[in-house]
Amino acid sequence: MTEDVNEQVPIIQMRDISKSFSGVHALKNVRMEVFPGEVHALLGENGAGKSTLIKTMTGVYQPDSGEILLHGVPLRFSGPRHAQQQGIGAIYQEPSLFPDLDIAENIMAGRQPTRSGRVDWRAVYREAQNMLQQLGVGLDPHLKARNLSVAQQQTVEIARALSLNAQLLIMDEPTSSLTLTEVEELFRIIRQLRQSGTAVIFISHRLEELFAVADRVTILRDGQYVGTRAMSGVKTEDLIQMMVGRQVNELFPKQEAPLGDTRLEVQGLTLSGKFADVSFALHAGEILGVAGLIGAGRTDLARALFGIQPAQSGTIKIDGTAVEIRSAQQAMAQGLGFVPEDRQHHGLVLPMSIADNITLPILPRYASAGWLHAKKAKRDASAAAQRLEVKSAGIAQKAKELSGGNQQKVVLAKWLETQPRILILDEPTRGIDVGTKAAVHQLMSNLANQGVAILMISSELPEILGMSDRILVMREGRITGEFMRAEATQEKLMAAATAVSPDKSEEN
Amino acid sequence: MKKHLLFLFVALALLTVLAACGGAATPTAVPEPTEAPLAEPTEAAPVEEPTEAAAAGGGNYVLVPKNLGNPYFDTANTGAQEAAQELGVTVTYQGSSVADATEQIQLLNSLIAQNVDGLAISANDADALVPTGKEAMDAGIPVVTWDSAIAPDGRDVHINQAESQGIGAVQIQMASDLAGGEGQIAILSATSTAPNQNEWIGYMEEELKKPEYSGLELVATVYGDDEDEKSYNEAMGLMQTYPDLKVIIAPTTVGIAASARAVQDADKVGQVFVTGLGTPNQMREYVKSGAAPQFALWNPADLGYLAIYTLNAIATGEIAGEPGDTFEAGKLGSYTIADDGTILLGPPTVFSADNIDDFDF
Amino acid sequence: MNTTAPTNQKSRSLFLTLVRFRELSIIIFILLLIGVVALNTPAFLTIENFRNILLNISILVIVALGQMMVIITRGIDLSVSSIIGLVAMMVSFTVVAFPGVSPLAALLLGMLLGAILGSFNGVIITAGKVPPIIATLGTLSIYRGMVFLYSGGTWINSFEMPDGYRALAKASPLGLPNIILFAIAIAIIVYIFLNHTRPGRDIYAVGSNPDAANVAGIPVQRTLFMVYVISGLLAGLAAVLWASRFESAQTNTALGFELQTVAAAVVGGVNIFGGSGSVIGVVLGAFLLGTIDYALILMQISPFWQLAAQGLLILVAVIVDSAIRRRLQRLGGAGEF
Amino acid sequence: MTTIHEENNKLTPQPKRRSLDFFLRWEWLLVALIIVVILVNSQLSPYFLNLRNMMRATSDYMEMGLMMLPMVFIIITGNIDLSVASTLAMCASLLGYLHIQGVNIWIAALAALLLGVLGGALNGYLIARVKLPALVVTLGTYAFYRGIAYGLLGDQAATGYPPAFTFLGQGTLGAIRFPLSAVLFIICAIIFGLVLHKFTFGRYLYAIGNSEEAVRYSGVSVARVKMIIFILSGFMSALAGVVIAARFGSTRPDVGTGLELSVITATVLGGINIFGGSGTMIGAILALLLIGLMRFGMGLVNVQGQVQSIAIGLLLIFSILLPNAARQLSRRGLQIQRGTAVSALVMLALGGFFIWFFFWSRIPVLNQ
Repeated sequence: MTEDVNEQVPIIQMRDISKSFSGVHALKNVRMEVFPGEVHALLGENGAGKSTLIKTMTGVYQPDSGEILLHGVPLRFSGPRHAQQQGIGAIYQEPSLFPDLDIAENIMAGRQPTRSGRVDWRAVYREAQNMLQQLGVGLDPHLKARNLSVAQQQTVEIARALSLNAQLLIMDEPTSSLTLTEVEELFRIIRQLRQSGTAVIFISHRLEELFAVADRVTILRDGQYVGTRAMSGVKTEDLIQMMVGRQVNELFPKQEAPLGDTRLEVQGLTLSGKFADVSFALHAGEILGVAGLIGAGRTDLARALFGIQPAQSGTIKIDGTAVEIRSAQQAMAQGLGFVPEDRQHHGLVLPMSIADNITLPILPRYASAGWLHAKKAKRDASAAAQRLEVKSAGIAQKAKELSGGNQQKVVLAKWLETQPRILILDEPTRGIDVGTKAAVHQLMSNLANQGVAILMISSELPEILGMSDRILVMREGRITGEFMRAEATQEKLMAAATAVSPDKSEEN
Repeated sequence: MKKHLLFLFVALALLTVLAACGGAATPTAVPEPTEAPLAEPTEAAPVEEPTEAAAAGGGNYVLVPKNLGNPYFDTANTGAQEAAQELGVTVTYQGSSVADATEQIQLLNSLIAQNVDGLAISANDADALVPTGKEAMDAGIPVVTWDSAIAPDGRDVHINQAESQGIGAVQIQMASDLAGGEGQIAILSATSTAPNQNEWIGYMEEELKKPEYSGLELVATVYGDDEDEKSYNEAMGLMQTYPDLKVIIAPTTVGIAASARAVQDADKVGQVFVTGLGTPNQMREYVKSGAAPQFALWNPADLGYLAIYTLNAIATGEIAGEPGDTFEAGKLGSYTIADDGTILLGPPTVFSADNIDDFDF
Repeated sequence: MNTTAPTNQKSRSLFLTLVRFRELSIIIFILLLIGVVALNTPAFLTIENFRNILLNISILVIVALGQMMVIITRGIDLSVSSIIGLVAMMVSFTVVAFPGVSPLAALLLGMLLGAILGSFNGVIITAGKVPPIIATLGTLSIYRGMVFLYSGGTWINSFEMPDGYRALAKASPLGLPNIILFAIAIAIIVYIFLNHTRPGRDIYAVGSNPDAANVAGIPVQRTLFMVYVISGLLAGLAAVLWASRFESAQTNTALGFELQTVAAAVVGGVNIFGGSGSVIGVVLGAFLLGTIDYALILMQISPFWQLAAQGLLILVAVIVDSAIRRRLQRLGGAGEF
Repeated sequence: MTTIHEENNKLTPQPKRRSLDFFLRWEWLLVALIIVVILVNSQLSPYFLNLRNMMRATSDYMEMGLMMLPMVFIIITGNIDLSVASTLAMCASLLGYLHIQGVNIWIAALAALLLGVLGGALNGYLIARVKLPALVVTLGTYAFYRGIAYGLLGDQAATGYPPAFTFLGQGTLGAIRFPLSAVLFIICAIIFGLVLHKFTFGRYLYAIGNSEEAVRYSGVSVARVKMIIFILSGFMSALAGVVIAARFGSTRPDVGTGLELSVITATVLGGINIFGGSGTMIGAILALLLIGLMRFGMGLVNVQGQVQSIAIGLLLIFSILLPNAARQLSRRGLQIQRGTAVSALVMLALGGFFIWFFFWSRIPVLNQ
C-alpha cells in the first residue's frame, strides 16, 4: 500500500459525473480518483450505478455532465478504442476474445509484429509468452481461446491490456464464476500489477475479497457517491451500512396474507455447474424472496423451474403431486408464470406492439380453429395495460419505444393475463423508476392476497426485506440461509450471501 | 423513413424504364419486330380464324434452335437466311442459351404472343412442347419442326435430315470399320430426352443385332447434354471405365468434338476412335490427327433452307401441310410430305480425310 | 498445417485431439472411401486415376479457397459461377480477337476482370450494407445475364482458340498438367497470406468476433471488402483455366458451380458461422468431393446417383461438425476437462 | 442464415400518422412499379396489353408462386430454404417414375405430395430439433433431393400423362383462357395470406422472426412452428412439381433448375426482411406479379431470358441498397470523409474501365 498516495497525480479522476437514461438517473454527481499502483475497489448494490460508471470510463457512454481527467488532463472519449489507446483496459464478466484464435493472437490481434511484410510469429509468441510470464501464468500460448476456462480467458484479457501498456485496468465482477483457487490466482496477478505501477479498479460483492486485495474502496448507492474509505481502517459492518445505508423508509405495501396450503415443493434440485440440491416449499398467498449475489445460480434455478433449462435431478411437486417440467409450455400448463431478468430479450418482443406482446402467451384463448379474433384480443390487452397503468401512445405502440418501467409493466400484464397460480419474478424492479417500483410492489402484494404463490428473486435487500414473507439466501448454487420476515435484517442477509463457507470444495 | 421511400420510388421507376428499353436495344441480331401489316394487334376480342398471311411477302418467320451458340444450328441459320432472301421473307434466329425445354417454351410463348407468321423449331423435348405447338397452331401459326421433332399432334410437318434408320446404320457401319469388326463401342449422346437422338440410338441397337456386327459390343450410353464440358467429362469417364474401349459414337456435333479432344488428351489416338455426326470445320483437326478418321453428317445449311421453304409453303397456303402435298424448295428441288407427316432431306454424306477440305461449314 | 499445438496440458481425450485436427477426420473419411472403392474396383488405385481426380478438382480448389475466405468473415459469395462464366467469355473473345496475346497476359486479364467484379460485390456489401447472401444472389443473375449480353449467344469453340491459350491448362511442361500446378501454387499463396500476413489474420479476427476486432483497431470494413475482391480475382483466374481446359466458352459455362464451392468449404470444416477454416481443410474437402464423383463413375454406379451422394455427404459433414462443436461447448463451458 | 439481428433493416415505418403512413408502405411502391412497367411495355410492344397473351404467360409463373407462399413464412422467421426447386424435381420425378411403372396417376400424385412432406420434415427436423443453420441444411438437401430426382428418372423422360391429369397444368377457364393453375395459386395465396395475417400461427411467425428467445420464454414451442413451416414448404414444392409435370405433359429430373433463387428474389423484393420479423403476403404476391410482367414485357421485345435476369438482379439489390443509402444519408448527412471520397473515385475508375472493356473487346469477334 503506497503511503504518500495523495502527492502523486491520479491516473483517472471522475468529477461530478452524471448520466441518466430516459428519465431514470443512473449516476448523479459521482466522484472517484484512482492513483498509480493502487487497487481501488468499487462497491454498491445491484443498480447502484457501478457498471454505468465503468462504461463512462471506458468510453462506451458519454457522461451527461461532469469531467473525466486522465493524468490531470480533462478528456472526452470518442469510443472504447480511444479509451484503450489512452491506456484504460477493461475486463468484463463474460470475457470478449476471439474464440477461434489462440492465446498469442488474442493478445496481439491487430498489431502482430511483422518482418518484411510477413507476420513474425516468433516475436508474437515471444511477446505473448513474456506477458504471461509477467503475470506468472504458465499457459501455453498455442491454446485456442475457445477451449479455455473463464479464469484463463480473463488472464488472457489482462495480458492483452498489459501488452497495450494499460496504466488502468478495470475488472467488473471478475470473480463471480471462479473457483476459490482461481480467485487466489487472480489476486496474485493483481498484486503483481500493483507492484509494476498499474492501477486496478476491482468490483466485487464479496467483501472478504475487497479486504484481501484492495487498498481503498468507493461506495455508491442509488447512483450517488457515498464515500471512499481505506480498506485498512474499515470494518465489514461499516461497508454494509454504507451500501444499504438508507433507513428502510420506503413503505412496502406488503400486508400480511393468510398462508395457504403448499403450492410448490422442490426437493434436491440439481443442475451441474449451476445449482446443487436446492429444496424449498412455497405456499399459496406467500411471497418467498430469494437473495444472493450475481453468480449464485438464482436465475438458473428460476429457468429450471419454468422448464427453459430443465434440472438434471431432483423433484418438483405442485399441489402435492410430482410433475415433469421439460418446457415452458408444460410449466404454463401447471399454472407457472415467469417474469424474466432480461426484459429486452426474454420478456418482450421489442419490435411488436404492446397488444401483441401481452396476448402472445395466451393466443389460443382468442382463436377458434386457428382464426385469431384480433379485436377481442386487443380489447383484453388494452384492459390489462390499463390495469397496470402502462403509459403509452396507445396499445399499438411498439414495445421498444417504451421506458424501462412501462416495459416491465407490459411484461407483468402479459403474465397476469395467464392467471398464474405460481409466479416467478427475477429482479422485477431492476433499472426502473421509483414510481413504477412502488406500483409493481403493490401488484405483487395484491396477487399474494388473491392466493397466488410468488417466488421473487432480487438483489435489492430493502425490496427482499420489504416484500417477502420468508427469505432464502443462495450462494455458489446452494441455499445458505432461511429467515422469516420478522427475524431478517440486511446485515444477516448480506453476511449469509457473502461469507465464504468453510467447507469450500472444488466446485466441478 | 418517409422521404427515402419517395426517393426509392423515383430511382426504381427509372431503373425499370432503363431495363425495359435497354432490353429492346440489345444488339442481338434481331431486327425490330416489323409492325406486322397484318390485322392490327388484336386488342380485346381474340381473332380466332388463322390470320391470312399477306400474299405480298413480308412473312415474319422465326427459326428456333435447341440452344444458341451451337455451330451446327448456326450453320442451319445461314441456310435459312439464304431461303429468306429468295422468298423475300424475314427469318429471325432466336433461342435460349441452355438446351432446356422450360426456357424454349417461355420463348415460344412470347413468340406466339407476338403473332409471328411461322415457327421452325428444333425441339428440346418432343412431348413437353406439344401443348405449346398446339397453342401456336390454334393461333393460326404454322409449326414446322426440323432436326428434332415435336410429337405429331404438336406440329404440322417434321423435316427429317436423313431417314433415321439410314443414320443409325451408317454410324454402326463406320464404327465397325474403325473397330475392325469387333470390340467394345459406346455411345455419347446429347440430352437424354432429345427425340432424334433416342430414335437414332434405337436404330443403332437394331443394326447391331445384324450378324456382320456380332463382334461389336455396345457397353454404355452416356449423355453430354450438348454441353462441351459435360461431353468431355463423360468421354473421359468412358475411357477410364472401359480400358479396352475401341470406338465412341457421338451422334451430336458437340459430343463428337469433345470426345475427339478427350481421346487426344488421354493420348489414346489410334487406340480409341471417334465417329458419329460432326461438322467438317469442327472435326478437321481431329480427322487429320487420326482421332476421328471418318464421320457422317448432312449439310445443316440445307436443313435450315428446306425448313423455311416448307414453312413458307404452308404459311402462304401453297400446301395444306397434309401427307401427299408436294412443293418446290428452291435449289433443293421438289419434296413430298410422306404419310407419317415428315419430309426427308436426303442420305447423309460420309466425311473423311480425303473429302473434308471441300466443305466449309 | 497452421500453428501446430505442442500440448503440454494434461493428456486430452482422443475426442479433443480429433477435434483439434479437424482435417484428420476428413482424411480418415477419404481413406475409408478409397478403401471401399478399391475393394470394389482394384483398378482404382493407380497414379493415373489420382492424377485425373486432381485434374478435376483443381478449379474447384482455387475458387473454394476464395469462398472459404468469404465464409470465414460470416459472408457467402454465390456470384463466383457467373464471374467465371463472364470472365471466361471476355478473355476468350479477347484472345480470339488478338491472337498475339500471351496466355500469361490472358491470365492476368482474367484476374483483373474477376477482381473488379468482386469489388462490385464488396461495395454493395460494405458500403451499401446489403446482406452478402442477397448481394451475391443479385450479382449471380446480373453477371450471368451480362455473359449473354456480351456474346450475343455465340460460343467460342476450340478451333477458334489460339494453341497457346488452349494448351495453358493441359500442357505438362513440369510433368503435371499446368492446371494442377496453378491450384497448388494458389493453395500455397493463400496459406501464406492467411497464416503469415496481418490482413490474413485480420480475416479470422473479423469472422471470429467483429466487435472485438473493431475495438482492437482492425479495419473491419476494409477486410470485408478485400475478401470479396480476392474471391472475384480467384474466380477470374479459374475462368481462364476453365476456358482453356474445356477449350470453349459458352453462355452457361460454370452454371450452378457456386454451390459446389460452398460444399467443398463446408465439407472441409469451414464453420458456416465464420471465424475458422483452413487451406488444408478446403483442399481435402474438394478432394473428397472429387473422389466421390470419380469413384461413382468407376464403379459404374449410374452417374445419376452422383449428385445425391454429394448432397448426402454435405448433410453428414454438417451434422458431424455441429455435434463436435456442441460437445466442445459443453466441455469448454464446464471449466477444466 | 446469418443470424446477426440487423435492426436498421426493418422496412415498415413506425405507425406515427396512420393515414399518410398507410400510403408509404413498401407494397404501394410495388404497385407503382407495376403501373410503370405496364405503361412502358404497352408502348414498346402492341402485344403486351393482349389478355390472351398475358394469361398464357401467367401459367409460366404459377409453380414459382406456389413455392413462394411458404418461403414467405420461412424468411419471416429469419430462416431460408434453398431446397424448394430440388424438392419440386424430386416429387415430379417420383410422379413420372410411378407413372412409367403403370401406377394410377392420381395415386402417383399423392405419393409425390407425401414425398414432399417427408423432404420438408427432414429439413425441419435438422433445423428445429438438431438446431443446424437453415442455409447449410437446405444446401445439403438442395443437392440430395436433386440427386434423388436424377436417381429416379435417370436419362428417361416420363411422358404420356392422361389428359385428365394434364388438364390441371394446361387447362384454362372461360373465354380469356384463365389458367387453372392460376386459380390453384390464388386459392393457396388467400389461405397462406389469411394464416399469416389473421391466424395465431402468423403472429408466432412474426414474433419468432423478431426475437426467438422471447417467444420461447412465452411458452410457445418454437421448434414445432419451424417444423410446420418446413413441412409446408416441402408440400407446396411437391404440389408445384405435380403442376409443372401436368403443364409440360412430361417430366425430366432437371426440371425447375435455379427456380429457388427466383423464389427467394421475389420474396425479398416483396419487402420480406431477410433477417426476419417483417413483411406481408400481399407484398410478395405483388413482387411476383412485377417480376412476371417485367419478364413478359422484355420477352415481347425479344430480350433473351438470361439478359432479363439482369433487370431482376438489379431490382433485388437496389430494393435493399437504396433504403439503406437513404437512411445513412438522412442520419449522417452528406459529409463524406476524404478516405471514402478517394475509394469512391477508385471504384468509379475501375467500373469505367470494365464497362469500356466490356463493349470494346467484343467488337472484333462479332464482326467476323
